[in-house]
Amino acid sequence: MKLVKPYGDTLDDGAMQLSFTLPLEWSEAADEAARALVVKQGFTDVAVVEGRKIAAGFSFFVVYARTPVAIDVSTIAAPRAARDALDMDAVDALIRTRVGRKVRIAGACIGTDAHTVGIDAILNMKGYKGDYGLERYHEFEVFNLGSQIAVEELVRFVKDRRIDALLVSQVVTQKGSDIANFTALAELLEAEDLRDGIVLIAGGPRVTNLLAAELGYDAGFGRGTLPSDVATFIARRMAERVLA
Amino acid sequence: MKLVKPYGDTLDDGAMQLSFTLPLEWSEAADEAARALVVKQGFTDVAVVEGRKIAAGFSFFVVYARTPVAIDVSTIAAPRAARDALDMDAVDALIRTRVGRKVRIAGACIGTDAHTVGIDAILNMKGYKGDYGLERYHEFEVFNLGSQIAVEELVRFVKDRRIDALLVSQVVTQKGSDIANFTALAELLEAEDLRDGIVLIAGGPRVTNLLAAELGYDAGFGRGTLPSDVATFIARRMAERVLA
Amino acid sequence: MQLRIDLEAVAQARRFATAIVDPIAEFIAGHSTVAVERSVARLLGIDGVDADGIPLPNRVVDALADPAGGVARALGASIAETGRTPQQVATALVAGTPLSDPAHTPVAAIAGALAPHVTRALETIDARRAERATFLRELPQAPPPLLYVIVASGNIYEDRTAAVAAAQAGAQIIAVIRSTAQSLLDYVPHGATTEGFGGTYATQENFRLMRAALDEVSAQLGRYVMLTNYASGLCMPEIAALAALERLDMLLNDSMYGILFRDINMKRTFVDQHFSRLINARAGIIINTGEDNYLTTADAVEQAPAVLASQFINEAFAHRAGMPDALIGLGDAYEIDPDLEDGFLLQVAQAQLARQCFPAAPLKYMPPTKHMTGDIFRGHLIDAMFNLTSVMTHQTIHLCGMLTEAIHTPFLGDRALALANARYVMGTARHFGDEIELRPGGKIELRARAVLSAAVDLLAGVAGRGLMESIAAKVFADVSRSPDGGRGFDGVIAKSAHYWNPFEDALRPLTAA
Amino acid sequence: MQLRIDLEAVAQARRFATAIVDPIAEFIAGHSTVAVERSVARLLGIDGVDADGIPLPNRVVDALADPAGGVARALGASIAETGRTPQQVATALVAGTPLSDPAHTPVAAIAGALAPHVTRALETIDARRAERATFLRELPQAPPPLLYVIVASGNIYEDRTAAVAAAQAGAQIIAVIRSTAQSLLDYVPHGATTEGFGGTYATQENFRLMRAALDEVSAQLGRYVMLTNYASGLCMPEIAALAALERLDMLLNDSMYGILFRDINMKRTFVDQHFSRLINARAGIIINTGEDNYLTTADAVEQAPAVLASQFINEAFAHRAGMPDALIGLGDAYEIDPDLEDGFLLQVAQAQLARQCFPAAPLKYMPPTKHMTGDIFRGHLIDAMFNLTSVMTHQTIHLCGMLTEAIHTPFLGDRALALANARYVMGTARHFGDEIELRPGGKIELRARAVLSAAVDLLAGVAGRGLMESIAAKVFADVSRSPDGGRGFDGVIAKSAHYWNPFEDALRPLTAA
Ligand code: B12
Ligand code: B12
Ligand SMILES: Cc1ncc(COP(=O)(O)O)c(C=O)c1O
Ligand SMILES: Cc1ncc(COP(=O)(O)O)c(C=O)c1O
Repeated sequence: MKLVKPYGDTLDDGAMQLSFTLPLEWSEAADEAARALVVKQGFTDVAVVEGRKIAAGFSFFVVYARTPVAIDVSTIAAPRAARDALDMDAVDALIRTRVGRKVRIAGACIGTDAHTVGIDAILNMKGYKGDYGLERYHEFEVFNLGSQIAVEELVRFVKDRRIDALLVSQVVTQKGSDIANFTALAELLEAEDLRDGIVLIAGGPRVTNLLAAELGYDAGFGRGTLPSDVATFIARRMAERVLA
Repeated sequence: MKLVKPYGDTLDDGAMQLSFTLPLEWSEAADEAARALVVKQGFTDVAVVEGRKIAAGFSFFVVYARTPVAIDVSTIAAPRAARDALDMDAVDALIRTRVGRKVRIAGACIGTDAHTVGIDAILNMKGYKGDYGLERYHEFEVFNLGSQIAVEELVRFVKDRRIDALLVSQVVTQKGSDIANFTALAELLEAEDLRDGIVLIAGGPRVTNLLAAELGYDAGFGRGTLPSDVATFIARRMAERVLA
Repeated sequence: MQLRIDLEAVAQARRFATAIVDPIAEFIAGHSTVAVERSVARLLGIDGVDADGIPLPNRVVDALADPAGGVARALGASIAETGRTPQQVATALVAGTPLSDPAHTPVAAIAGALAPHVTRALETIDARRAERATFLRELPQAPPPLLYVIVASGNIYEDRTAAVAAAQAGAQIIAVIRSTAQSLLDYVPHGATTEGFGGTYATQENFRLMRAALDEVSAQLGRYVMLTNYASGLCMPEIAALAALERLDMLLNDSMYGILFRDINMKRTFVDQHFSRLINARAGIIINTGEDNYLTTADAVEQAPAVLASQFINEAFAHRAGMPDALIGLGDAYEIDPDLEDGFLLQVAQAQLARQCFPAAPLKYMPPTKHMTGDIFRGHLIDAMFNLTSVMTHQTIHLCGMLTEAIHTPFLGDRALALANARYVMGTARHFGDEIELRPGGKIELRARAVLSAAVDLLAGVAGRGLMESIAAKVFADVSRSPDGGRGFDGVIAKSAHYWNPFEDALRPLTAA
Repeated sequence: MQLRIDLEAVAQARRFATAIVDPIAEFIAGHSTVAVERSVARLLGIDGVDADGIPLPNRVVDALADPAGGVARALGASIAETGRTPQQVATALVAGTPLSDPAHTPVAAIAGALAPHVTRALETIDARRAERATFLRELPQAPPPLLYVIVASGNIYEDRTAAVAAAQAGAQIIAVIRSTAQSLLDYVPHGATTEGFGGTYATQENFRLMRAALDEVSAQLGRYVMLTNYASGLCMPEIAALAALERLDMLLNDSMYGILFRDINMKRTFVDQHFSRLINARAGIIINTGEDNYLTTADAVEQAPAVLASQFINEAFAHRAGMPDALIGLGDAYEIDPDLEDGFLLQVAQAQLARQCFPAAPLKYMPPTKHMTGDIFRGHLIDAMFNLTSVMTHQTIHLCGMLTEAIHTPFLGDRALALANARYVMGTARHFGDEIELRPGGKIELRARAVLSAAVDLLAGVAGRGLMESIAAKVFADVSRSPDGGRGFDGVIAKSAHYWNPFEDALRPLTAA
């Protein structure tokens, strides 16, 4: 067991910063309401260091407080999908020797999401932050379907083109739309009996590998992902499949 | 009953921002630990929007989340000490007509605190933000004792000089030193039987009127106090005393 | 602060832009679109929806036997024949009475029947414009950069709360961001709306609700708060018409954005943008062009010449629609990688270059978005450097960056922080730009010159090849669009010889700049 | 960027400062203090505390029969007589053996007995200086502004964690803030300490622990991380001696701060500051003067001439102690009200003026503190404008402002954000200052000229009236101090004819600049 608490300037002091708006006209009573709220949330040493009117009927607060809550980090497992990335040649070599044919990859922004920059960064030749995209790999055949792709259309594509690895992106997260779309895709693949045949990967700024696992994906890639992270994951997973 | 929750972009959405450091090397697991911590604090929709290494063994996080906690603001009473401030002439007139003699005021930074700017802003002729200080009032006789005044010394001064209103400042709050000093002063005044004879006022950036009341003070003045707020309070309180 | 740039290069860029626009103007003159016709219907007073929720302007235009003649003729004929108002004609149509065939009505009778409705439309627009002028005189705005924030809750009533709060916190312009889906709808939704996705539908009623709320808060604050929305997408001119009727003050409106970033057919877009701008010119509505979009999808350092070139093209198109410089809010954005050493210098160069190339234009400056991350503290700083650049280079329309840009559509508190950021930086450094000179031959000046010269080259190339051909050849934003591809192409109408549009006549004609 | 200022006025200011310092230098030459004598004892190797925790240097100096002759003579005599080391002499003293009476020992014997200890002290100091030079060559610092942050937990071990983390986050200088109480103690506490109030005691062992930790992280990072503390208060020269022995790289050290802001006697301070600077000069320690203090208690716009005048006085005093410009870190701070329109312009003017008046000095620039509030978001922005001013005007020693300045001594995370702020702003605007010129006759230039001319007037007045008399007359910081009042006056020693201090001789002499 390894208990961890937030660190201000001393181990386990539990110091945290909060900010929020209350729909109240500013007054000392509003400051006090802000304090009471944070106390009620279980914090101690609550200091409302800023409280001010930002509009008629709205006040903004900055609070520092200490939390008694600790987390046992020994129970937290969040294996990264991106591990020990291989370089492009090594990925290609792995596929050549262990898979023995080109890997067919499809990528898309699903639902109404039109944010293609992220998935393009992974797929396009040019890549991201000096790391080449999957299109540049010799052993990948990449289909970038672009944005606002309905899951039905995508599943049809997977079937028709015998896709090995399916990469989907969700950037808009408002009202849980990302979760809804990811789930719809996973369910439809399952229903069409395609799920086991493919490497299914989710990506986007709010995606974590853990979340992806919960949604039934093989991996999830979040903020700052490099194409080679994804390429490595696909190559290794494909190699395992061939073995199995 | 009037329940109030933090407001992001919709009434009662409970949206709050948090930031904190964990004594953990950054990894996806550290992000997950941050998330778990905030979940354990009772928040929902926890999004770790930033997590990064800031030093070996330390990671910094920014989190947005929603709180289910609401505060019943109808139960929050925090009357301000500063209310309907009178101008200098009105204060002087009130004292002349209702008290009939000059009010004797002493002010000091107590304990080891050497932050005199705040109390000077209230007392010095020049004042604060264009509002004249108490020394400028005709009906106040002001003794500014300066900084790092021991409570014993101050109590002696109150007794010797027959002080009517005692104004004390605490700016340093580290390790609760402000509370300790305020309390020590109130207790000593009580012990010396001087408490009831004076208007006792606390001030400083972390002071609230509510806190002052809890500590047994007549009033507390915090951030942004103007001298006229304090002058008005003293004049009214002195006038009431004379009546009683 | 002044860049020493080659004024001849600027003049050349302008000449190339004119040369680019000339052949398109010819095309525009010969065409209309379903959206243009619906705009005419709306201006003539047709409003409301049928039982299926289809707007009556759509019903009327869809019912035209001869679209090539224009909706005005058909309506004029119906009015002349029945004595109905245009709205009654539309209602009757829905009830089963077809439009009259204009071929059977003398041209003069058609014109005569329509004249009072045309006059009323123009009078309303002019009255709105006069109202605005009165407001601006009596409730003068704080000087530019004008602080502009967005509201985007999806619910017009929540948006109203947010907009009023923002105005009280210092906002001078409120933009109601549209629901994602709207730009590709070939009709304008109706009524007050409370559901939307990442934004709120643009409807005439929503415009009215918001304008009323802002008029109230303007009076309260003693300064006029402007309202803006999007005349973009498949309903470009219709939205312009509604905005003119409801006294919006600005509109997002670009001559190529829809083509490049929404895959809307280019012919459709060119015709639509022209008619929308004719209306904007009359209504005194400032357009905001969308050059910032070049920078969010590609590298901002590389795209700088494309931004400038697009500004010249937008200007040329706007001039064709009779817009004076004072209504042409050309776009730019602060999107250079914050980690690039001396990136701020490049931003200053670009912003000042735009300022000098378009001295009379109310430049629109967009905040950092692409490089914003979940680190709100850093984001707030990037916004501060943007605010500084804006005040230094005298930008006019200043979109306040949000520290939560990478996280969610703005919270009420985020907007307050963003406005406080702008107010602080622009106050403490109010006249800084006027107190400095740029080092002759220094990094900033050389950058500006390089961008200008690359933009001239780009424009020269486009002028030579033709704008439609250049777009097909991926010259802009690295996307290729074909002249007859994309959304809304089937709504393009080749005008017949007796095509008639009374507003086209009444508004400024399409003459070479 | 260059201000056109009157170079003759600058020269005049410097002449007045010399004239101000001249009579004080005479006074200094004739006096020592208990702190100076304890420093001599420490340099000669006396360390440790007695059973009551009183430092041995204090025991020895307090035991002097003839303080006016200096501690060196007494020690030399004791060594010559007993063959003991200085430390053994001190230990023996505590055990009951009094110091020898130097009157009984020939001067040459005294000098001879002490010589090896003096030499060893100087060799140690020189070795530390050489070590620093090697480090700086092998682990070069990132270019200035050098990012400086404070640690202040009260516990040297927590401070060490914080310092290492800060270095990894980009800090180039670490300051261990002293416990509040320390500056008024007339001794230097001993050993590693874990309790302190708003800061951590300055002790030789704490210096050593921190230096070792920073040497380790310097090697890890490939860049030398500097360490600083306070040679201020009643133990000014002693701290300088310890810092020289433990390779601190900088010291807060001002010729008037203690007088004005800590009510320390002025004669004591003048003598102490001189000896501390003799040591600093030899040790290659950069001093940081405290002009920022004028700005935290009074209005920063009004106090600007006082800051500049004090910089000239500090410079003159430092020159008297043989310090080269490269070691004179003159102070200033970014304390103008953030709500003042064009306040940023005034800050730029002041910072650039200092840069031009003291071109070779490693200027120390302090962050906004007074106007910081609990609004951390706004505070972060004010810090950003400060960071920008610093990089534009080529400040050298840059104290990073904390967004939580108004709230608590810095958290580990606050420091990381502050460093990230500085790195971002100074990167994106790295060469901005070099790429602009200030408008001739503009607001910035006029402000700088006005400040310079007011500073010259102020200095002229002080030169005419005398420094001690001026301080008594409230010329500085609006406080009045009398020449024989204040703390530590009883520790001032008028030297007798046979006063001897081998370090005074070995270090640079007090000659007119
Ligand atoms: C650029 C941008 C746009 C561009 C998109 C252009 C394009 N072709 O993609 C335009 C201007 C069109 C746009 C429009 C809109 N946008 Co937008 N946009 C952004 C912005 C500024 C940057 C996104 C980006 O490109 N990031 C850079 C890339 C490289 O990062 P990334 O996507 O995270 O990708 C990385 C990883 O996540 C990962 N990854 C991502 N996907 C995948 C997939 C796989 C398989 C893998 C392995 C990895 C992976 O790898 C990438 C590289 O490391 C963000 C704000 C921000 N700073 O994040 C808002 C933002 C995403 N947009 C937003 C909104 C609301 C909209 C609109 C709905 C607004 C409106 N009403 O008009 C529209 C609608 C678009 C739609 N239908 O989806 C909101 C979303 C709010 C939310 N949390 O839900 C944001 C956060 C802005 C805001 N604060 O309001 N937008
Ligand atoms: C100026 C300053 C100093 C100056 C003080 C000069 C002086 N003569 O006062 C100097 C440089 C000497 C100084 C030293 C130190 N300081 Co200091 N200082 C500040 C600073 C920057 C501003 C305080 C200030 O003047 N505010 C302006 C005044 C007008 O505001 P105010 O005090 O809140 O007063 C208003 C109200 O509160 C109210 N009020 C206040 N008192 C009273 C009393 C009455 C009766 C009434 C009615 C009203 C009232 O009215 C005033 C007007 O509206 C703050 C940071 C900050 N921005 O707040 C740190 C700060 C207060 N200092 C701090 C520290 C730690 C120190 C030191 C201990 C550091 C060190 N180790 O050396 C020393 C020790 C001083 C000591 N013994 O107390 C910390 C305190 C941390 C904490 N929460 O405990 C702060 C917050 C900085 C930090 N983040 O580390 N400091
Ligand atoms: C000119 C223009 N129109 C419209 C939009 C908004 O996009 P949409 O097409 O979804 O309405 C933008 C986006 O920034 C724009 O610049
Ligand atoms: C020169 C100098 N010495 C010392 C200090 C610190 O104060 P103290 O006297 O409490 O050590 C400062 C404060 O800023 C200073 O500028």
